[in-house]
Amino acid sequence: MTVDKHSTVGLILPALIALPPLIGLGYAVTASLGLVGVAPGGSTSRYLREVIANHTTWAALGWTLWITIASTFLATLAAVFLAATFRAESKADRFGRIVAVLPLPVPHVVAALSSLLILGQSGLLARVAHSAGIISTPAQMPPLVYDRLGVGLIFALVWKEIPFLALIAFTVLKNRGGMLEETARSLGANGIHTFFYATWPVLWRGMLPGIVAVATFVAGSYETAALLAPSRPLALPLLTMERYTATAMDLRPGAFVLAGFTLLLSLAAVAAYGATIGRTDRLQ
Amino acid sequence: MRPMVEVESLAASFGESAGLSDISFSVGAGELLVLLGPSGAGKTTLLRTIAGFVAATSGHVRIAERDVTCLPPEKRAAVYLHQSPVLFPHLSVAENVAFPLRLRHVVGNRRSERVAELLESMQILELADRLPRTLSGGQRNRVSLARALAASPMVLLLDEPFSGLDPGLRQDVREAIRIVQRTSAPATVVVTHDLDDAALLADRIGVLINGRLCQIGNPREVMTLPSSREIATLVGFTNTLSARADGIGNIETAIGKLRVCGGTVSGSGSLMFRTDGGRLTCDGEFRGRVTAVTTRPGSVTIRLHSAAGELELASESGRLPEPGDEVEFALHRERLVFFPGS
Amino acid sequence: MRTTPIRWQSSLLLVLVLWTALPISVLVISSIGSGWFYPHLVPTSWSTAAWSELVSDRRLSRSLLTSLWLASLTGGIASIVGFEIGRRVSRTPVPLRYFALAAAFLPVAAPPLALGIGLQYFVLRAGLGGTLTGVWLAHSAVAIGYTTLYFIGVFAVFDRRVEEEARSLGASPLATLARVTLPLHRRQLAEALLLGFLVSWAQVPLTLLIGQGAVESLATSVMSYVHAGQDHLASVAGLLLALPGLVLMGVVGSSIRRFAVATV
Amino acid sequence: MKRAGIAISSCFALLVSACNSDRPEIVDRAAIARLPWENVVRLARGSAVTWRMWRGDPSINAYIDHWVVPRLARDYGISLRAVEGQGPEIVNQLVVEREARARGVADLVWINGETFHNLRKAGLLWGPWAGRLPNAAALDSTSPIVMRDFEQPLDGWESPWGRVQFAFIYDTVRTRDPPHSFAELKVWIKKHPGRFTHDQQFTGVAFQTALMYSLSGGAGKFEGGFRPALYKAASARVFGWLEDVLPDFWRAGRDYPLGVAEMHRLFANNEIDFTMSYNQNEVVTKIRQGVLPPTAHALVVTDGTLANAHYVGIPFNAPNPPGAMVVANFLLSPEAQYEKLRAEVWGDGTVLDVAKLTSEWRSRFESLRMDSHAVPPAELTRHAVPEAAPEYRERLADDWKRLVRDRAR
Repeated sequence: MTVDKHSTVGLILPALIALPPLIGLGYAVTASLGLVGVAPGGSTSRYLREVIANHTTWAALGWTLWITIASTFLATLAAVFLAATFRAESKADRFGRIVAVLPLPVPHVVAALSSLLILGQSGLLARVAHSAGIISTPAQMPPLVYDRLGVGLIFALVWKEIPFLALIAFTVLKNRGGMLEETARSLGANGIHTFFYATWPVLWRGMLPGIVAVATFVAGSYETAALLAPSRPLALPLLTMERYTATAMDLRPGAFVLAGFTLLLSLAAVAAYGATIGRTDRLQ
Repeated sequence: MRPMVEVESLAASFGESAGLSDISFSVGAGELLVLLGPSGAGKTTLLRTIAGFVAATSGHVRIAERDVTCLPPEKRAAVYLHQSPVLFPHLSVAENVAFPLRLRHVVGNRRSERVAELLESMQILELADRLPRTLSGGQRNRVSLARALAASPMVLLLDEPFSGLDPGLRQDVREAIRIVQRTSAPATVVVTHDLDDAALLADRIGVLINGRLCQIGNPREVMTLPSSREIATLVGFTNTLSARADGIGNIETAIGKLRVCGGTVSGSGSLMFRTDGGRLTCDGEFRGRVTAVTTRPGSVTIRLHSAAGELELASESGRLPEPGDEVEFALHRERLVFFPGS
Repeated sequence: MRTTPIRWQSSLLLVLVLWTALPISVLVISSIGSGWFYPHLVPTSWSTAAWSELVSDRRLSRSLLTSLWLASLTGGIASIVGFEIGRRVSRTPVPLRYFALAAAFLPVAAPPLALGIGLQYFVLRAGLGGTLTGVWLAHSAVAIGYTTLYFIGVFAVFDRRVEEEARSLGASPLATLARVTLPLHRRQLAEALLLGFLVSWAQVPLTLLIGQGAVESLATSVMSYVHAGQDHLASVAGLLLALPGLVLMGVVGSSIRRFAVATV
Repeated sequence: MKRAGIAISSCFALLVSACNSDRPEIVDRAAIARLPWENVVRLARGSAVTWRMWRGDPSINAYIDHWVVPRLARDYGISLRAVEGQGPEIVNQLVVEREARARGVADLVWINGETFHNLRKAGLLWGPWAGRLPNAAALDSTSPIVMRDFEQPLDGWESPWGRVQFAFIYDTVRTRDPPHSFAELKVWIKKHPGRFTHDQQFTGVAFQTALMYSLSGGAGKFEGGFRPALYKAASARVFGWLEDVLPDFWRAGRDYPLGVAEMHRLFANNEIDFTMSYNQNEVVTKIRQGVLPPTAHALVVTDGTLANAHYVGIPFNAPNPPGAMVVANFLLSPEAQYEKLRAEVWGDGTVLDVAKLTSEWRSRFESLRMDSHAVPPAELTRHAVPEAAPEYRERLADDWKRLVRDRAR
């Protein structure tokens, strides 16, 4: 069972998995240059320029970036807090860890639906406010769904991201946390000091690949945006879909430009993931 | 004795470690060859090449006169055992031992009888239904050997079976290996660093340095007449004196002249001997000042400073000098070995 | 080693339980409450009409069956292919392993919507547009990325000496796989099956684009019910979607933790 | 290892072929147009028909899934399956399928004005076929609303299915005396800030089109095909009217509900006081389903309420045209049109001329009691206004997105 025979096969098979996204990217790029697709003329950068010149593109990108950063930041904060709180092996801690991880297998679309029912203008929160006398008509309720800030969307995304990041945080602390913290404690550091000088440095490096993975996933999530995002500015996935299903023929290639662009972003994420994995490996 | 395994001008490389070059030797059925050598000399690579886990770049490996160089491991009838015993965690001890029998389609109670027989021979019958993770180090070694026996191999390759074992356990493993020798007499090759294990077990010893088989012979030969300076240090020649030889047996050293039996090559070189190469006597022709006395289990060695530098001699008699005493000592001419060159 | 004092902990636990349970319980109430309009805090009347739709309305039960069928097939193929790739990659020299890791991460990182748009032309050319097979292939392309990452992690810590011993004892490569490598990884294969299942189970954009409306899964039906204003049916579909994950979490619970350890 | 690889790929190939076997092979398409009707029915017997339609309304879905499907199976052995797809998606889907030269998915598509215009322009429809349907004889051929789709002749490329009229829905409790014209509506909106809006899809554009007719002197001016100059002036008035009222719109006109379902949810949850529907009787079915509160009522503005018909077409690459034709014909049958008209089912107007039916069917149609919540038929027909050329609607929809929705505010 010599090594080289396997390395070639070990190389081809993973490459096969990367094929679909690469083919998709290839088609998106050629279509956005007009070489292929509905109205194949000579290669033209018209569609590319149109999308770049169009302010809705940048509004969509900016807004999706805001949602990704906000939700990932909040989820990371919560995950770290959970990891720091439910550290020990007592029954309560173990139960806390299980509950924190419970939403992991629940699909994103379910979280989005719940967020709609809770934070909608006439949702559960509005009714609680009503029965508490804070508001009398739904209009007085600040818009939390289809809203410019995307609060409902962030709530759903955070609800889904916390379990994943918390699980990673628990694992990192269980494997690598112990000794460092004990030494810090023995050197007289109190709770907070220990956290910042011993727990946190290990934690964020261990969580980094997970954070990159989650951010990538959230940026590309379509169903949550479809149920909760506002009509203006359109989230990037919604803008891509709107242009893809547009009847006006000259709008469609724009969808390929946006699709190609998001696929390139995911390539960058892979590079970032590679870098973080590389760094954490060197740490072990 | 009919050679069971023959290695003929074998060469192989494995990752960064030293490549083997032009190695030839053979081991007869029931014979046990011990491979000695510094770490990184390629001992494990040689073993894995015979076992089929490393591809030979040139040369041949023949087992029972059949050329197996290009055959996969399972077709070589050579069982390779890793350093620490590797058992199948999901199978019980009996199932582990039965594994090779199942592969050879030994079925029903013929198989269970054979398994019982093997466990019995290794005195581990009572462990039959235990899972590997519940066994102690010694028990795991015995199960591993019993399983190897079940494959009734023509060649048995043991990679450092004694490393990391306490003395009691080493004795246990040596005993188990002897049982294997007695029952199915495969040609066995054992890799080890430990001179005692080599001396106790080996029918013959081969010394491997930087991928080359420098010397092969019976234990006494290798232990007393090492064919090179490296082998000498390897087999325990710790004392070295720089000396000049006149070609007919007289050797000039910093601590005085002495004769050596048998002619030696003329020119400068180094005279080497073990701690038992000399002894303290009141009328010894050489003088030295004792610097340290160390007692090891089974032997006491005296470290003394002489004109030619630090020497270490074993002490037989009860009287032990104190550090700082001036003593005289004599060297046994037949236990000295001279190597020309720098 | 604790960083927050004990007395805070029980109240934090309560907050955590509420935070996790709230979204699921809202779905339960919405699925069995009828006429639940603003400002009623609790539905005016209760009815199992929405749940009886599961039986009467072919559309909901049909999308449930479609989802179950798609998810289990995806889980199956993803765990097998992931296992095989992970096993081979662990034998390649280390630098190649990073390449394999990146290649496997690509289908995971690529947003499914962009992937669907890029691949729709080819799926149609292959005559698989709007068919179950087309959607299954699209889901598998993504799921295999996840399971490969998982198995690369699993085999990185797998002690291959066991395989060498088996080969040396006379087992052929296939026998080694069947009698040693596979039995040792029964639990990981089950976890990979669950992983592949959940990737397909929760997928929406790929089903919409490749299925072209002709293939309606439980997840896409949640969206169409919401757009049709039928919140109670959407809640039933949502609960059905959440159920297997939560149940399996209980059954395979602890190993989900090991699953993350292997991938990180 | 090679053996395992072969085994996996062979079972994979088997799987692929198994899933594709349910598609009937394609009969020579042109020949079908000339076939006598019995042959068409014989060809369709036992086949599968995939109908791409808007699945956003539960009452329409119930009518199709629980009434039409079982009867088609019983009478013709056709297994009908409805799949999701609104106007724009239908066009896009057929464009993508033609581009990839792929086998079609849909056999029948539910379309109207704009979509019919786009499909015809891009040559994405199969036909002509509608003229040969036996039940087409009973069509209300004199009505411009039925026989002309947004002023486009049908020419047999699509077969009528139902008639609808645009209507507002309001809550009789919350709004004692609702506005009866666009002018009164403007005053009402200013008096009730945040309580009025429209959706971004078909029904929303219908509201804007009706507004355009009212502000530019009635629908009559827009007949006779699309005139860009008229459109420029008329649309400017519409956007002026909207800009003037927008601050008092729901969420000050910055956000808009996606479709009519979201409008109903906002209305039912007391967030807005008006919702709209392009089906004058929808208020009845929605009250029964509990989607709308019982106090809801339909309302028609005096300036004219858009009326149009909706149709079914057959895509150029439909795998099963005969099956689609038989389904279309069944949809025109008196019992199908009658069931569809019943307010508690769907309340969708019939495209048949009741006079041409047998006396028994005629009396059943006339005896159909109008639900108290809907607008009386007489008032409906008095204010009915046909839709003008599709370009008006398309341009209005695109310009509204660009000038109103996406404009930085």
